[in-house]
Amino acid sequence: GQDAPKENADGAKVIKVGASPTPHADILEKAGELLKEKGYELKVTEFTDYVMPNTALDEGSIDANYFQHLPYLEDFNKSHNLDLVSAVKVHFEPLGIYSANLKSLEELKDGDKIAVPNDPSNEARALLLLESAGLIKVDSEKGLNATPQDIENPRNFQIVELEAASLSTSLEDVSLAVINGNYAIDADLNPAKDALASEEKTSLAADTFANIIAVKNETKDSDSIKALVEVLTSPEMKKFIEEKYEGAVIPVF
Amino acid sequence: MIKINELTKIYGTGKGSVKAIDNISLDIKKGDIYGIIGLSGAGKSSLIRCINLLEKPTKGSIKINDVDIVKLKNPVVRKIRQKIGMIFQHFNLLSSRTVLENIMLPLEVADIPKDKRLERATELLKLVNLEDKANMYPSQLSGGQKQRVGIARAIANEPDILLCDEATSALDPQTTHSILQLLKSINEKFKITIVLITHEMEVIKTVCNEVAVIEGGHIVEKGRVLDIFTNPKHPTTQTFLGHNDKKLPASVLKDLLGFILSITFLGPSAKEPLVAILQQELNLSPNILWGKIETIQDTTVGHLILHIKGTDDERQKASKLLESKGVSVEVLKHA
Amino acid sequence: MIKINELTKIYGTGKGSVKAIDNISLDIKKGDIYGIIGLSGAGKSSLIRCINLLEKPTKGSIKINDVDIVKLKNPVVRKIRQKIGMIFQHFNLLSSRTVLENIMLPLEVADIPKDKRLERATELLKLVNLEDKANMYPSQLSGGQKQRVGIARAIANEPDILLCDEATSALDPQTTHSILQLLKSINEKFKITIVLITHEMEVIKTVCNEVAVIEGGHIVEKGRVLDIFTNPKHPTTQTFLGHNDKKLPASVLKDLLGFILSITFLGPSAKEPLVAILQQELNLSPNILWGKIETIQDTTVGHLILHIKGTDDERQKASKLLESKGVSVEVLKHA
Amino acid sequence: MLEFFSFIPNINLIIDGVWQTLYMLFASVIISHIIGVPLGILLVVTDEKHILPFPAFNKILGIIINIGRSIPFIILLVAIIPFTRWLVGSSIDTTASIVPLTVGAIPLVARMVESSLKEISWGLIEAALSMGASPMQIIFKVLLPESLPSLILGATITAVTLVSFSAMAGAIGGGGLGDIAVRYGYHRHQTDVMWFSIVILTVLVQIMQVFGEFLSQKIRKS
Amino acid sequence: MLEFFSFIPNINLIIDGVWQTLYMLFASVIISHIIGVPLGILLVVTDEKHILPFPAFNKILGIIINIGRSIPFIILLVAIIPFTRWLVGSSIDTTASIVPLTVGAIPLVARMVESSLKEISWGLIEAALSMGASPMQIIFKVLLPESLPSLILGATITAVTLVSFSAMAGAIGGGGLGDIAVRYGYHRHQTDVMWFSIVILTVLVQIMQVFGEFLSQKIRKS
Ligand SMILES: Nc1ncnc2c1ncn2[C@@H]1O[C@H](COP(=O)(O)OP(=O)(O)OP(=O)(O)O)[C@@H](O)[C@H]1O
Ligand SMILES: Nc1ncnc2c1ncn2[C@@H]1O[C@H](COP(=O)(O)OP(=O)(O)OP(=O)(O)O)[C@@H](O)[C@H]1O
Ligand SMILES: [Mg+2]
Ligand SMILES: [Mg+2]
Repeated sequence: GQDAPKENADGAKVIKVGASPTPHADILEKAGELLKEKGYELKVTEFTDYVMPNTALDEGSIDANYFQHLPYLEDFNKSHNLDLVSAVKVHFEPLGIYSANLKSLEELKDGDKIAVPNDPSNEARALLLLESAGLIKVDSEKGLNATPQDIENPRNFQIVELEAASLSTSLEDVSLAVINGNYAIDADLNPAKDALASEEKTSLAADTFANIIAVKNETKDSDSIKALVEVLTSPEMKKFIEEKYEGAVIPVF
Repeated sequence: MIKINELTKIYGTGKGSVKAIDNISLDIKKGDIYGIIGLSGAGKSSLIRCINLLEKPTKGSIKINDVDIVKLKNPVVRKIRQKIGMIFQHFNLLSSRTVLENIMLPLEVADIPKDKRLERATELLKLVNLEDKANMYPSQLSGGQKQRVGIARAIANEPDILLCDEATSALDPQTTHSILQLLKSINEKFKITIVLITHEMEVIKTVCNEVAVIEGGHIVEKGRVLDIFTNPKHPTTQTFLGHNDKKLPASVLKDLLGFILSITFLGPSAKEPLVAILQQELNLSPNILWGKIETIQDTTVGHLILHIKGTDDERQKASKLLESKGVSVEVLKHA
Repeated sequence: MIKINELTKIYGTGKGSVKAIDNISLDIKKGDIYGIIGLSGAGKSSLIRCINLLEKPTKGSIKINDVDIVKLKNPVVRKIRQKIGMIFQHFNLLSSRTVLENIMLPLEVADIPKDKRLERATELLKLVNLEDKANMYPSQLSGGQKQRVGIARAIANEPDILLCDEATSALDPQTTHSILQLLKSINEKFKITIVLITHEMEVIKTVCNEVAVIEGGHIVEKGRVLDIFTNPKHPTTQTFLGHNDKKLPASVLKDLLGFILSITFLGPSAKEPLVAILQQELNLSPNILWGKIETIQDTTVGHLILHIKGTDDERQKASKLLESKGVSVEVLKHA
Repeated sequence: MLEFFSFIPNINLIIDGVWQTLYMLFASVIISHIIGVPLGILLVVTDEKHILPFPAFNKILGIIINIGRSIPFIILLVAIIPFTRWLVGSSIDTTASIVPLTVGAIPLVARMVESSLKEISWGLIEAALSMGASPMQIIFKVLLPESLPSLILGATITAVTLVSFSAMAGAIGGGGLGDIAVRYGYHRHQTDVMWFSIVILTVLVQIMQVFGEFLSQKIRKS
Repeated sequence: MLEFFSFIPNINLIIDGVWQTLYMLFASVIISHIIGVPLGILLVVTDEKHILPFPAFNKILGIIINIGRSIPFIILLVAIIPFTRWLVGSSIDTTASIVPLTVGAIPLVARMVESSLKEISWGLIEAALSMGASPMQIIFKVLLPESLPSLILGATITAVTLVSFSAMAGAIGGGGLGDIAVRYGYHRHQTDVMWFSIVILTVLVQIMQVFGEFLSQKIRKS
């Protein structure tokens, strides 16, 4: 049953969404409360992987997913020959450059270690942020597919690729780390104060890298997706996100 | 029944190889109880293990009922093996099965129905006197009890051929005796052929009708048990049978005047009062220094070493008299 | 040396428990070669395994040189064990070590320096006739060869006590003989005490000076070998020694007129020409139906079954004559 | 009852996790053994010197098993998605994650079985051969029963290893305690949930271990 | 030489990966055995019925090992970061990832060793006991040499299992072929990189397996 959402025992229509654990699943949990009032039950499946949610969406195991930004989705569509589309842009997690030892980027020495997230949806962004801070140069052809293989690195920084969630724990072992806002909070860093540099909240980046609700092209106009979108972009949600994440996660609606 | 022809078995290759069997030919007839004796390491186990192909011969043929089993394909070999029981030198009981279940294994292999299996195994347990251990595991048995389980297992499927590798070595004389009687009776009743390795000459004497002596992978002597035991030709056989053992202890030989004869007699002459005859006819008083009169294969066989106080002349007379009665005489000491 | 007092060993608990040793007391003196015989499952292995505490006694004490080892702490037990060699019924050789290395193991355990170890092990290999197998692994040996390695290993560290659980059961008579001579010579040279389980009466006769007969966990008879062998009291011992075996085959007994005597003589009377005397003094012509004259512990012992054609009167005279010579007489058949 | 545990964070989450873990483990341990044990047996018996020599097959089987052992679990997870979907109708959720867990465990089981069977004394196999037993009979009457205590210890090791694999099943929404520990502890830094999950996992592992050892001991007769 | 392989994507990346994998495996297999083998031995010998009975210690050790086996690897990775940093001065990179790999493998090694040692015939231990051998002597002269063929097969299984664990070490920058296969191949859809890495991994596993089996066979004398 790919089209009509199934109903649960109470007669409520079920919407199944796949998401990364944080902040996505946490945001959806709040949205679930709001959707209940509309007669929907939101079932969240958490994925710790970046391929499965799209695969599962395409095969119809879930109705929507929430973990990626649009460039990643488009690339995925191309390489897997799928037709997934964005239903709405929900939030943006500004990446920040943090350091345990340095007070500013000027203190950085040649050959120092810089840690970046190793997942495809964050790594290129992190490299681009480092580029905008003037530390490296990213091969423009690679763009959002860039990896440390595709950079000019005149100061011979050692680029260390770590899982996004372990970046904050390993901060002491590197000179700089590029960390997602939400993970930074968890590690008692304040994105507003502690970041040596970060993606601008209003920049193009915020628009480009906003995390989206992805759905199948043919279901994007269904009632349940519409309801989901409506709830996620409601004022209550905006308030919730702003209060909970204190600027580490920014609503973009 | 079993015709072994120019069999050779070599373990390993190259420098470290051991020729355990060297060009052995052997003919075992249906219903024989064939004894194999030899020094430790002579190749007895290797030979017997070739007969059911547990060891692949390096050369030669083994014909059972005129079929060369060395050339047979596996499924056929399996059918043949079901009718060859084997008692192993080291028992090889399954530790995961009880005594009863171990005995039932060959019956399961041969697809005997369950109730028959149980019946037969219980019967065999009684035969080897282990009813009370039916539900114990091998690790809870004494050495001899394990061996008896191995024996029961080997004869469970009423084999046509039974291979015994020191089947009674861990058994006391009484148990050995009852097992041998058992083997003999199934041999007579079902005409099964038994090949039997043993170190106990008593065993050969009691049950075998043929015997082969192996040394260094060769057969050095073979033939009917009575012939071999009364008249061993090869030095190894002689030592085996203790014929060179008749050296008497110094304490006994001390101060012996006169001459010493070793006499061997069998069958009819055993019924004559030889010592008394010497007294009667030559007025000699023989003293028996060592003696053994026994029954091999239902024939009485005697060996005596006689010490006689007398002259060389009397010795010659005595020898002649004894030989005239069909007794063979050897002079161990002249007067 | 070894004083076993009211020893009991029970395997398992509750319903399935087996009382393998039941209140056994035994006194083994320094320099003894103490034989233990008994039916399969009698408790022999259990008893011998208690002596070096491989089996923890359920009750009772075992004093070695007046120290109750049952109560000792582990490190002390270890020191004592280093001086107790053991030959196992199932060899228990380490498969990862060559023959030579297996023999060196107890020397390593006792921290003997390397060159001494090698020297001693090589020497022992020669004694058990396995020089050519020094660098082979146990899996490449025949049964008897394994047993010989086990024997060499047990005596490697020059123990004060040697426990042998069927040490020669897998050996041919010749090898057995040479091993027994070896045991006897180290017993004499180093005054070591040997406890020896065996099923072969020959072994007891050749080397033991004391013997105990076990049945169902009890000692039913014990004493000097010569006494027990010439005059066994308990029925089990008698069957063991074949004293009840003298039933003669029907083929021999057929048509025998006259009477049959079973006579036993030892020591001095063995030097007298008994049969000749019967002829001489009573004019009887005895025929030897079964006979065995052997040397136990350097004493000549004879058993003869005599068939004499004569009257009951003559029988009585013959018995009297023989008894006057110190011979014990039993009448198997009256005239 | 549940109220008593209410001091514990997200008690319902964890109760679900326990069931998911048990379900995944139970199913994958059983199925992987149903397939892995025969493969392990084949690995042993088709050896040149064993009862069913077939060296070419033996080599190829060994290589296939090695390939199975070489593929990182997460890749396996995804690579077999079409198969998973065909088999259970979906590629996500607890039931779906049983498929990759099982596939991943099969080569491990095969190797564990191989190592157990190789310890059986050859004399016992010879005894069966001498009775004319077929390879099948030897497998079922000698190899398996004689190595059972060791096989059970091996299965215990495999089962516990699957506990840690199952934590990775989170990648496809498998759930279970390991996944909960990872998502809450590692991703959300909620260490209380994490440690509580791990404690329960430990209890589970402990039970499996004690049970496995007990069983192995119980049937070991030598 | 390298030119020859230039058709292969990111050849330098993969060459680095090979070295990283070899380095991680080599170090973690060796260190985890240095610690895990003694633990496995202790697990066996301190059993009630063994040569150094100490049941309380035995139980506690078993529980500790079970805890080690219960913690999902990714959590272990992060949980022991302070320890890793103290030990090797950093919590990231290939060297650092050896620490969690080793810690994760130790309990597995202990269980594998336990299962091998339990297969030794008690008669052999009795033979050594009868010579007055101390527990240490029994361990080094009987238990270890007699179980060596089985221990080596077990070590091979452990090593191959570490290959799949090492793929997860990517989380802390461990690198290696598994991580490359996952991040480049799988996450970034460079299937050529993925399959090429897996092929090399398979070759590696195959070499380890063949070598392990060869060694085990070679020293097995029974
Ligand atoms: N571990 C055990 N568990 C239970 N019963 C046992 C165990 N070991 C031995 N027994 C039993 O104890 C009795 C005595 O065994 P033991 O091994 O001492 O006999 P044995 O005299 O050496 O016999 P054999 O001459 O056959 O070797 C036997 O009935 C045997 O079944
Ligand atoms: N697997 C093997 N590898 C190498 N040599 C072997 C192997 N098996 C047996 N041998 C050797 O072959 C010879 C004959 O061994 P076999 O077992 O046939 O002797 P046996 O006559 O049965 O001796 P025993 O009476 O001691 O059992 C011995 O020298 C032995 O060392
Ligand atoms: Mg033999
Ligand atoms: Mg015994």
